[in-house]
Amino acid sequence: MHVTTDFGIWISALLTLGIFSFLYKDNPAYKLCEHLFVGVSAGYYVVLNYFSVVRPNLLDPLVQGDGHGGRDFFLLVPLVLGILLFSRFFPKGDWLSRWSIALILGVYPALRITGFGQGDFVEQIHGTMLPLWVAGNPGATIGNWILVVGLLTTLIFFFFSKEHKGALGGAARVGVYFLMVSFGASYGYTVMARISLLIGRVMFLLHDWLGVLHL
Amino acid sequence: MKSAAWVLVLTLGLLPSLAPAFPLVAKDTPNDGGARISLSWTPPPKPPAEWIVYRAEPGKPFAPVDTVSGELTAFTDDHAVRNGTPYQYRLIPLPDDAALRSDVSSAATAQASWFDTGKLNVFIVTAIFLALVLYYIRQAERGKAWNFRPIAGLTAIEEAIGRSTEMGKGVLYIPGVQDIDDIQTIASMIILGNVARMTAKYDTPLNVPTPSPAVYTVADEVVKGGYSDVGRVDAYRSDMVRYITTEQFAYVAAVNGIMLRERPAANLLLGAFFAESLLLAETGHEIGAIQIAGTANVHQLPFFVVACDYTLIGEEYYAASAYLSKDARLLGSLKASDTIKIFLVITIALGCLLLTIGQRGLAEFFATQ
Amino acid sequence: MKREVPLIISMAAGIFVLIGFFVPHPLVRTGYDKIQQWVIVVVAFTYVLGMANLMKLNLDQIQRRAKDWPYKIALVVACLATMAVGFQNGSHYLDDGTGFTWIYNTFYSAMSSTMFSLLAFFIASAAFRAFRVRTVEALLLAIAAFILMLGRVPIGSLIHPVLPQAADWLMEVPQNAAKRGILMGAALGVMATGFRIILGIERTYGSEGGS
Amino acid sequence: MSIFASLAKLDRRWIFLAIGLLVVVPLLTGFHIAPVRPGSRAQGFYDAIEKVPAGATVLLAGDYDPGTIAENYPMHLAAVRHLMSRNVKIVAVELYPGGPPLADRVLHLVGEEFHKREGYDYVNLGFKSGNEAVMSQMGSSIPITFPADRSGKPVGRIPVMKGIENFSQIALLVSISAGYPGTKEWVQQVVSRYHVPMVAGVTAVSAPEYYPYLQAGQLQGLLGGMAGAAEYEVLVKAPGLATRGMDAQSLAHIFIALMILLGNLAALPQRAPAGRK
Repeated sequence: MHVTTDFGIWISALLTLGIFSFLYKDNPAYKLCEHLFVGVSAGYYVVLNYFSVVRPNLLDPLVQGDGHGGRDFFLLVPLVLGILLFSRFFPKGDWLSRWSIALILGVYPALRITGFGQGDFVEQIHGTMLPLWVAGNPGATIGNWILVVGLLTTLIFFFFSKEHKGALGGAARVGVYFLMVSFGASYGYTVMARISLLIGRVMFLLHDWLGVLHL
Repeated sequence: MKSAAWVLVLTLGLLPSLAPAFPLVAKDTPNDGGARISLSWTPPPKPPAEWIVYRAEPGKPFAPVDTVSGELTAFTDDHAVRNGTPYQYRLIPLPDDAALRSDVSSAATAQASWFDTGKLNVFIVTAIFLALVLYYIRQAERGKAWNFRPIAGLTAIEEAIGRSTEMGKGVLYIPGVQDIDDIQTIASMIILGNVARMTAKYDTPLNVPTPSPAVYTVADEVVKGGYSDVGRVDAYRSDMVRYITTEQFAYVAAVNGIMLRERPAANLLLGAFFAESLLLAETGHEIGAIQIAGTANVHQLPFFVVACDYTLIGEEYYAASAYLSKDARLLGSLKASDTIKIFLVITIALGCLLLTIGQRGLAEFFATQ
Repeated sequence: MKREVPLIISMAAGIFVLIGFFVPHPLVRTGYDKIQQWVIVVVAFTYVLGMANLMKLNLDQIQRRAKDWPYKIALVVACLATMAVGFQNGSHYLDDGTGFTWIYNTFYSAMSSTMFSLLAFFIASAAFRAFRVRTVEALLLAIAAFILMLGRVPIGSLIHPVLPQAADWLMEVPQNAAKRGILMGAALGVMATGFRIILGIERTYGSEGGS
Repeated sequence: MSIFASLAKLDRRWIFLAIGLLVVVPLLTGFHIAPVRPGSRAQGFYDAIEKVPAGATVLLAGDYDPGTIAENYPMHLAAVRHLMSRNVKIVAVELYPGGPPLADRVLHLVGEEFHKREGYDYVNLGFKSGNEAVMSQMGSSIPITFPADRSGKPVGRIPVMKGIENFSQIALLVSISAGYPGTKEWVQQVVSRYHVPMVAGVTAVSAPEYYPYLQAGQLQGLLGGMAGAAEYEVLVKAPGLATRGMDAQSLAHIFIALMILLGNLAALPQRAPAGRK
């Protein structure tokens, strides 16, 4: 056992325990950690965005140019829009911040329409078009059938303009079963994820802090 | 190496080809913004270590533009290619070997495309769907109504509120943890309006803890509106909707506290939920409330399905808000999605059948890679 | 001005980006590229806005001596100190040994990873207290969850060699089918909503109704 | 019956204690259950990196923050180790604000191990705000989107960035992802559009959502959570943090499965005939 003498690790460990204390019950130590976390991350985001975006992508090309003498004066547009965002602190100028938000509200839906359309729709149609008979490979044949039937019945379950009765109802029922299996898979994977995060934290406490675990 | 290249430059145009060469194909690179030419070739059986790519424009000698690995069979030239100028190319092996030189390609001219034909399938599918959305929204605005199937979780809401009334207990409505700009939160506000009308009618206490000041403002308006819609403004109280905090876990702790203290008979968890879903559903289950949940966050659905009495799954949740709001935009979009799904089911089934009998055409149409 | 300008900005930006996907011609692409470069910068400003909002909210609460106000002081001080150290460090703020990196490791990293590890405890308790197999659906869910939980970790092959294979098959075939159904349905929803926003027929609470 | 009844009233803090012990004890005692066996999707991840020729450049997106360090960091580390051992050049970017220091740590750690030089063999371009817009803009120009590396050095003066214009020069996209923006957005904005092959190492929570991408060929390989990372560590023959955690992970899974069973048994007595659906 070799407990660390690193001041930073001691603080980290105490913060870790402070947050874990929430498991016993909500208490001041947890509340303090929570507030510190929010404060530090907000400050961190600002510094990071200044040095990673505002300076290289806005101020440098605007002030110094791109190294070949050319300054990109078009960048005045995002500079102004960026500053306008803060107009919401002034009741009368509030509406100006909508100009900046409007740019964001235009660009992202457009990127998503093509992104989802291509990656999550057209390409998925392609992926589901499978031969329903694979010669000499019954496993693949059955797999393809299940995949195709599973997808079609799931889509039918999400079909709203007709009541789920008769054949349609039967298909929707099968769709629900597929959905449940997929939720079970997600449940299993979520359990896995959460446990892993705890393992990571325990490794920190035992290895970095207390020095009782040798990795 | 450099001097060798220079010798080549000088001699290339002058020396006749001595050995049978292999063909080199040069073409404008399709579907790009111009300024690029694609070369392709079938290499000789024993390719050299490297190829030097030579290029010539009209009236000028060949000059090297790049050196590429001998294993390659294609190359895209983007070294200061000008649109509209015809270029000819030739590959010279390194080390030079007259037997391995390529033919001089025919001239190729780079140009910018106005449409990326590789994206045609995406364009067609997107355009059809978006046209359907517009069409059905227009129809809905003109008062066209469609029949939609009942959603069990939605019908159960009224039942749950009725039971709360019988038991003399309240209804807790949790609108998720996202801010008002999230579509799921907006959908939740629509449902909340209807819930408020019901609790007003039955005179059941309603409690709505909100995760952000903006959600608080909207939720309060919506609830007040619901109570006045059924003529029960007198029953509306300003503390029905409360702002708790924006911090995820602090919000959960507070809401769990409310559940344990006030023991509502019905818990409605409708909105965008993340890791807190299981914490809320667990406490709700613990106090024996009827729980109806709905979210489009798929990864949280398993926790709702096992701990709640009814769960609105993904699209069902959005559909619910469309049903309730009778909003033409939402109804129209829902109908458009349904219509495209019919096409989809037919197309996929057809594609599979065609593939099974060896026809690849339809499947390949949908390939994007 | 108040209503029309934002609508025009959204529509113009949206349509440019949408068309830019299909049209590689420089006449379209130049504008498309510029718009994307701008939005990257504007989004960076929203982080600063977030910080400013947080400061305002918390300073108000401190002033009003609202509930838990002493904690808000800690929050404000933490935020200001982090920024002060970061700007003091300059462009090498993230190098090893700087004060900013120390804050990142000691505070940000430690607390952020611990917050989510709490969920391991909660998921265990929820498994016991709120996982009820009352219907066929829940039974299917439970069976799939069991196969996955046991089949995806080394102990699975010890219990039975078929378990890992069953877990793999379950992931590849039935769960894949349903996930794809959800994926495609969600894609339709995103596309329809996006289209309504760009065309200005979506009422957004955040920008109009709410404030 | 009485056992079940008292079980139903169990204070959940006992369960908290149990799960805590189940994680701590196997780690402390070095208790070992069974070896890690790589699955087909981890193999796909491995094979895709094996296919990248030496000297080529990969884009390494480290889109996670300390919140999921236990899952993502081991796979990030193993992937960089694999890439550097094959003398592949690495251009790293992070679209999660919390990401850059973690990518730095991984690159420096492994870089020293394989005697790689920053700027010549690898570079960390750091964070950029804007999510999908950044990905999409990189398709037009990486140097315009990332004019400088994470400490402000212009990309024009970074040797490893020479000739890197857009995705055409990228042999493989390796996405280590915790959520949004991440693997899903890279697939949507980059893979189908620019035909870049891609592999992903993701948190277990999000992994099931990516199986449709695998089957459709948009992803060549997938590491799901710490278990996926452990499988990959075995493949690159460098067992590390993830492999070490698998015994505790196994025990905890068994415990949760037992909890579900017990919970339902405990609920049996109260299972009223009026079973609501």
